[in-house]
Amino acid sequence: METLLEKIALHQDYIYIVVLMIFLGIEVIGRVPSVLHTPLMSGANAIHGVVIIGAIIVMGKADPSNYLALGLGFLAVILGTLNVVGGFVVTDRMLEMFRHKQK
Amino acid sequence: METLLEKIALHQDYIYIVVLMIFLGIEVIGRVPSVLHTPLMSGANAIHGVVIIGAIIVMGKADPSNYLALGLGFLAVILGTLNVVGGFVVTDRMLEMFRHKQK
Amino acid sequence: MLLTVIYLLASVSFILGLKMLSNPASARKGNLIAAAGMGLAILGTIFLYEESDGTRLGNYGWIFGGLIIGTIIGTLAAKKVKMTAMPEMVSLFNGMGGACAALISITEFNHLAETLHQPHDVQLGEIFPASAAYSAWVGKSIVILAGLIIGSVSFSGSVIAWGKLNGKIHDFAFKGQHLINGLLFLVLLGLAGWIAGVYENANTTVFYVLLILSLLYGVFFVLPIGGADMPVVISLLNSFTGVAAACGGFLYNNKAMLTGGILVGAAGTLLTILMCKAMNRSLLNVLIGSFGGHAGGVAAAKSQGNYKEITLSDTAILLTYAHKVMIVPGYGLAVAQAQHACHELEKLLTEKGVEVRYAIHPVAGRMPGHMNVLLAEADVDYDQLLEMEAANEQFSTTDVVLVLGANDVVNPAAKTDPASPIYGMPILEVELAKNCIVNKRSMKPGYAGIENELFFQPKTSMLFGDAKKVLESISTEIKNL
Amino acid sequence: MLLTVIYLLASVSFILGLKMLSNPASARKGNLIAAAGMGLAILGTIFLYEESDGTRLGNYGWIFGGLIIGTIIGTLAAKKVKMTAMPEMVSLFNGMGGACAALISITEFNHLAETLHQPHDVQLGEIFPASAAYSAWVGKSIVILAGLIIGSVSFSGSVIAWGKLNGKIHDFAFKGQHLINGLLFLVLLGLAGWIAGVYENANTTVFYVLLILSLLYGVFFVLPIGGADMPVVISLLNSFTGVAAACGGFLYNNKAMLTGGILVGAAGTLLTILMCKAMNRSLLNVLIGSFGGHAGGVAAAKSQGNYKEITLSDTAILLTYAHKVMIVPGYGLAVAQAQHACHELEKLLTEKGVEVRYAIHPVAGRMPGHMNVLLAEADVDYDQLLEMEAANEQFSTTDVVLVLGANDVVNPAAKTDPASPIYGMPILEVELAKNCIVNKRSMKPGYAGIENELFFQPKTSMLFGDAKKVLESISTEIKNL
Ligand SMILES: NC(=O)c1ccc[n+]([C@@H]2O[C@H](COP(=O)([O-])OP(=O)(O)OC[C@H]3O[C@@H](n4cnc5c(N)ncnc54)[C@H](OP(=O)(O)O)[C@@H]3O)[C@@H](O)[C@H]2O)c1
Ligand SMILES: NC(=O)c1ccc[n+]([C@@H]2O[C@H](COP(=O)([O-])OP(=O)(O)OC[C@H]3O[C@@H](n4cnc5c(N)ncnc54)[C@H](OP(=O)(O)O)[C@@H]3O)[C@@H](O)[C@H]2O)c1
Repeated sequence: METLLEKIALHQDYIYIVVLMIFLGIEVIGRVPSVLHTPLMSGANAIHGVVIIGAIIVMGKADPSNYLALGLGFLAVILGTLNVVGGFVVTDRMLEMFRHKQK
Repeated sequence: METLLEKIALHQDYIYIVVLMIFLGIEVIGRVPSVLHTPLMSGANAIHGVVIIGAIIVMGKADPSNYLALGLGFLAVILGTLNVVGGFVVTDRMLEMFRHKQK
Repeated sequence: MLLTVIYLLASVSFILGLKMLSNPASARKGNLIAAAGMGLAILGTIFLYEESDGTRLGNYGWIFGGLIIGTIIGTLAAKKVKMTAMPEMVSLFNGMGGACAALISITEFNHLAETLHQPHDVQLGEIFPASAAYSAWVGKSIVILAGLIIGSVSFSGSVIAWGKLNGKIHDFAFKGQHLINGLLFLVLLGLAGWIAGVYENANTTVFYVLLILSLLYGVFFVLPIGGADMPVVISLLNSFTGVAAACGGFLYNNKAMLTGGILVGAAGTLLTILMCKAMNRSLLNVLIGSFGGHAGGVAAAKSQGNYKEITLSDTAILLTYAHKVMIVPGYGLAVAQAQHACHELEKLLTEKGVEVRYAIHPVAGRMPGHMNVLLAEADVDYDQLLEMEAANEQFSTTDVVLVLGANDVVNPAAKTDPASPIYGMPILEVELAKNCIVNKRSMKPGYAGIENELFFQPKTSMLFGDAKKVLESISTEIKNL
Repeated sequence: MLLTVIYLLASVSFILGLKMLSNPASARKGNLIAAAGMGLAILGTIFLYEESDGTRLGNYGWIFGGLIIGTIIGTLAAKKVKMTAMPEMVSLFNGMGGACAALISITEFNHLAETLHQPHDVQLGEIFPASAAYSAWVGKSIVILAGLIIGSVSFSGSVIAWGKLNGKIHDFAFKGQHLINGLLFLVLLGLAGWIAGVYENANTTVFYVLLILSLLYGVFFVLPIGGADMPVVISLLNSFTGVAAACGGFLYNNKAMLTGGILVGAAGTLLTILMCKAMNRSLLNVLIGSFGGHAGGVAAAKSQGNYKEITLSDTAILLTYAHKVMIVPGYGLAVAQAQHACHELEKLLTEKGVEVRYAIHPVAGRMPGHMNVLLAEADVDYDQLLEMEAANEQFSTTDVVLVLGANDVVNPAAKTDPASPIYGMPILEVELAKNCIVNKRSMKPGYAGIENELFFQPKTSMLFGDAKKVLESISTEIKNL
C-alpha cells in the first residue's frame, strides 16, 4: 500500500496527464454525428500511428551488428509508417467524398 | 533561446498539464444553455477557491512569533473560505430554484 | 503520498463538477461533487501536508479559526442574500478569492526577501545570472508577482463590480481613460519585470508599490464599464482569479490548485465570451465600454408625443377575451416580487380558456436566467416559458402582450436606431401583437437609461403602478367579471 | 529541448485534429492538422532525439528506407482501395500499428534481457525486492509486456476483422468459446505477472510463448463476432492500439506517444459505444456475438406466401404521377455503383414536379455514413437526404417508396419479431407509405441472412434486376411517357 502510494506520488505528473487525456478524448468526440463515425475511426487510427516514434527510436538505437534488432526495427518502422500514412490518406479520401455538396 | 527551451523541457509535465487543462476547460462548458450562465459562473467561482489550500499552507508554515505572517495568513484563510463556502452555497441556492418544475 | 491521490481526486471532481454544471439536469449534483472534492482537498492539506523536509503544518488553532469564521460568514451571506443580489454576491466572493491569492503572494514574498537577505555571504557568490540560485529566484518571483497582480486586480475589480451592481458606485469615465489604463498596465509589467529580473531586488517597498498600483488598475479597469455589463465583467474577473489560484499551484507545486485554477481560467474565459454573444456583442466592445458607458448618461430626451393609458378593468376585459396572451417579464417584476401574483393571473386566465405564455429574453432582469429562476420560484410550468426566438415567432398571432416591468428588452430602438446604445441587441418584438399593455410605475427609463418608443406607439397602452399590486387588482377584476 | 516543444505541438495537433474530425465542416482540415503534427513529430524524432547520455540515433539508412517503403505502400493502398473496402483497409492499418507496438516491445525486451544477464555480478546484489533496480525492472517490464499483449491482440484481431469484412474468413463459434477466451485471458495475465514479478525471468522463451498466446487471443476474440459487427470491433481494436502506443510513451518517456495513444484509447472507446448505440445495441451484446453469431447461419426459412412483381413501365408511371417519392438506398446500390443512375432518375422526377427525398439509415451499406458518401459522389444535394428519424415521420405522407438494394434496414422483423436476430434495431418504416417498390436481384436475404416480411406485404411490389440497369430503364421509360 505504502509503496503503491509512493509510486503514485512519484509519477503524479504522468497520472495527471493520462487522466486529463482520457477526459479530453471523451469530451472531444462527445457529439459526433453518426455519418462521421467511419472517418473519425479512421482518423483516430492514423493518430495512434504515433507509435512510429518508438519504432524509429528502436531502429536508431539498434546495434548495427545485431541483425535481429535491425530486422525487427526495420519491420516496425515500415508497419508504423503504413499505419500513419495509410491512415491519414484513407481518412482524407473518405472526407473528400463528403465535401461535394455539403455546405 | 537555449535557456528558454531548457526551461520548457524541464517543466514539460507542467506545461502539458496546463495545456490539457485549458482544452478541457473550454471543451467542458462548450454548449451550456444561457439560462445556466449565472450558476456556472458561480460554480466556477467556488472552484477557484481552491486557492484556500495555499492559504492553509502559508498559515501552517508561519512562524508563531511572526505576527505579520500570522495575521496575513489568517486573513487569507478567512477570505479563501468565504470564496469556497459562499461560492458553493450560493450556487446550490441558484440551482435549487431551477429545479422545481424542470423535468 | 496519500495527499497526491487526494489532490488528484479533487482535480477530477472539479472537472466533473464543471461539466455537470453546464447541463440543467445534472447541475446541482455537479456543484455538490466539486464541493466534496474541495472539502477533501482542504482536509487533506491540513492533516497530511508535509514540507520537503518532512515537517508538518502548525498553527492549527489559527487555521481552524479562520475556516470556521469563513464558513459561518460565507454560509450566512450566501443564504441570506436576496435572489436579485446574487450576482453581486458572486462578485464579492470572487474578490475574496483574489485577495486570498494576493495575500499568499505577499507572505511568500516577505519570506523570500528574508531568506535572501539573511545569509548574505552565500548570496554574494551567487548574485550573477546563470547561477542556479538566480534562475530559481526568477522562476519563483515571477509566479509570486503574477499571483499578486492578478489577485489584486481581481479583488479591487470585483469590489467595484459589486458596488456598481448594487448601485453604490456609478459609472465613471473620462477621455483618455483607456490610454491611462494602458500606461498603468505597462508600468505594472515593468515593475514586476524589474523585481523579478534583478536578483537584489527582493525589495519590499517596490513590491508594495506594485500591490497598490495593481489594486488601482483593477479599479480603473472596471470603472468605465457600464453597470449593465457587470455580469460579463464578473465572469472575466472570475477567470482572472482562476489564473491567480494557478500561480499558487506553481508556487507550492500543488496540482489541485494548478488544475482547478487553470480549469476556471479557461472555462471562465469561454463563459465570458458566451455571455457577450448572448447579448450580441463582442468582449472588446464590452471592455471598451461603448454601450455601458452611455448607460449612466442622461436619457436622450427626444419626447415622442403622447402615450395612452388603460384602466385596470379594461385590462381585465381585454385579457379575458383574448385567445392568446403573452407575458413579458422584466426586472420590474423581480423588484416588485410579483412572480406569485403573476402566476395567479396566468392560472386564472388559463381557466377561462386563454392560452398564456411567457416570453423570456436572455438578459431580462439583472443576471442571465433571472426570469427563469424568478418564475420557477412561483411554480410556473417550465413548458410555458418561451425563449426569445420562439417567442418572436408567436407575437404576430398574439392578441395581448402584457409587459411586466420590462423595458430595454422590448425597446425597438435596438432594431431601428443605429445611434442608440443598445443598437444591435436582439429584442422581443412585441409590436407585432395586436395589443400591448405595459406595466411600470412611471415613464422613467430602464437600465440602459434611454427612452422607449414602444410606449408611444398606437397599439401600446400604459398601466402604471407597482407590478404586484396591479397584477392582484387585475385578478380581482377578472374574478368579478 | 526543441524536441519537447515539437512533441507538445504534436500532442496539441492530435487533440485539435480529433476535435475537428468530429464536425462535418472542419473534419478534413482536422485530419490534415493531425497529419502535420505527426510529420513534425517524426522528423523531430529522427533529427533531434538524444539518449540521456547524449548519443543520437543511428541507422539513418534503415530508418529512411522503412519510412519510404511504408509511405509508398501506404499511399498506394489507401488511394487504390475501393470505397466499400475502406473499413477493411482501416482495419489492416490498425493491425499494422498494433504489430509495430508489439515489435517495439520484443526488441526492448531482448535488450532488457541482455543487459540483465551481462553484468551478472551487479545483478546478484540487487536481486531482492525493494531494491531500486528491482522496482525499475518491474515498472519497465510491465510497460513492455502490456505493449506486447495489447499490440499483438490488436494485430491479430484486426487481421481477422479484415478477413471477415472482405468475406475471406467466416463466422466461427463453438459452445464454451467465451469460457476458453476467459481462461486464455487469465493465462496471459498470469504469465505476464510472472515475468514482471520475478526478477530473474527476463526469460525470452516464456516471453515468446506470451507473444503467441496473445496473437491467439486476438483471433479467438474476434472470430465469434458476427461480420456485421466488424465496424464496432475495428473501432474497439483501434482504441486497443491507442493504449499500446501509450505504453511506448511510458517506455520512452515520450509525451507525444503517451498523449496520442491515450487520446485515441479514450476517444476510440467512446466511439465504439456510440456506434453500438446507433445500432441500438450494447457493447457487451456485440462482443458476445448474439446478433452477428447468427448472421452466417442459414436463413430462417419460414416461407411467407406470395410476393407481387411490378414491371418497369408500371414503376415509371407510378413514380411520375406521385406527389412525393422517398428513395431508400442500401448496400445493393453501392454494389451496383448505381448512384449516378439514381441521381438521374431523381432529377427527372423533380423536373416533373415530384418531390423526391432520400431516407438514410445509419447502418445502411457496409460502413457508417456509407450512403452519404455514395450519394455525395453522385452530387446529390445534401438537403435531400433525410436521417432516419426525419424520414420515418414522412413515410405516412409518401406516395411511393423506392427501396434500392436495401434489405435489413427495412425489415419489419426488427420491430415485430423478438426472436429475430435484428430485433430492437431501429428501421426505416417504409410500410407506412402508400406503395413500396423493392429493387433487388433475387429473393435472397441481406447481410443478416434473414427473410424479410416486407416483400410479402400487399403494398409491396418487387422489381428484380441489377439496380443500375433497372434505374436506367426506368429513366428511359419516363422520358418516353
Ligand atoms: N440579465 C442580465 O444578465 C443583465 C445584467 C445586468 C444588466 N442587464 C441589463 O438590464 C436590462 C434588463 O432589461 P429589463 O427590460 O428586464 O429591465 P429594465 O430595462 O431595467 O427595465 C425595468 C423596468 O421595470 C420598471 N419597474 C421597476 N420597478 C417596478 C415595479 N415595482 N413595478 C413595475 N415596474 C417596475 C422600471 O420602470 P419604472 O421605474 O417606471 O417602474 C424599469 O423601466 C437590460 O438593459 C440588460 O442589458 C442585464
Ligand atoms: N453500415 C455499417 O456500418 C455496417 C457495417 C457492416 C454491416 N452492416 C450491416 O449491413 C446491413 C445493411 O443493410 P442494407 O439494407 O443496406 O443491406 P443488406 O441488408 O445487406 O441488403 C442488401 C441487398 O441488396 C441486394 N443487392 C445486392 N447487389 C445488388 C445489385 N447489384 N442490385 C440491386 N440489388 C442488389 C441484395 O439482394 P439480392 O442479392 O437479392 O440482389 C441484398 O438483399 C445491415 O444488416 C447492417 O447491420 C452495416
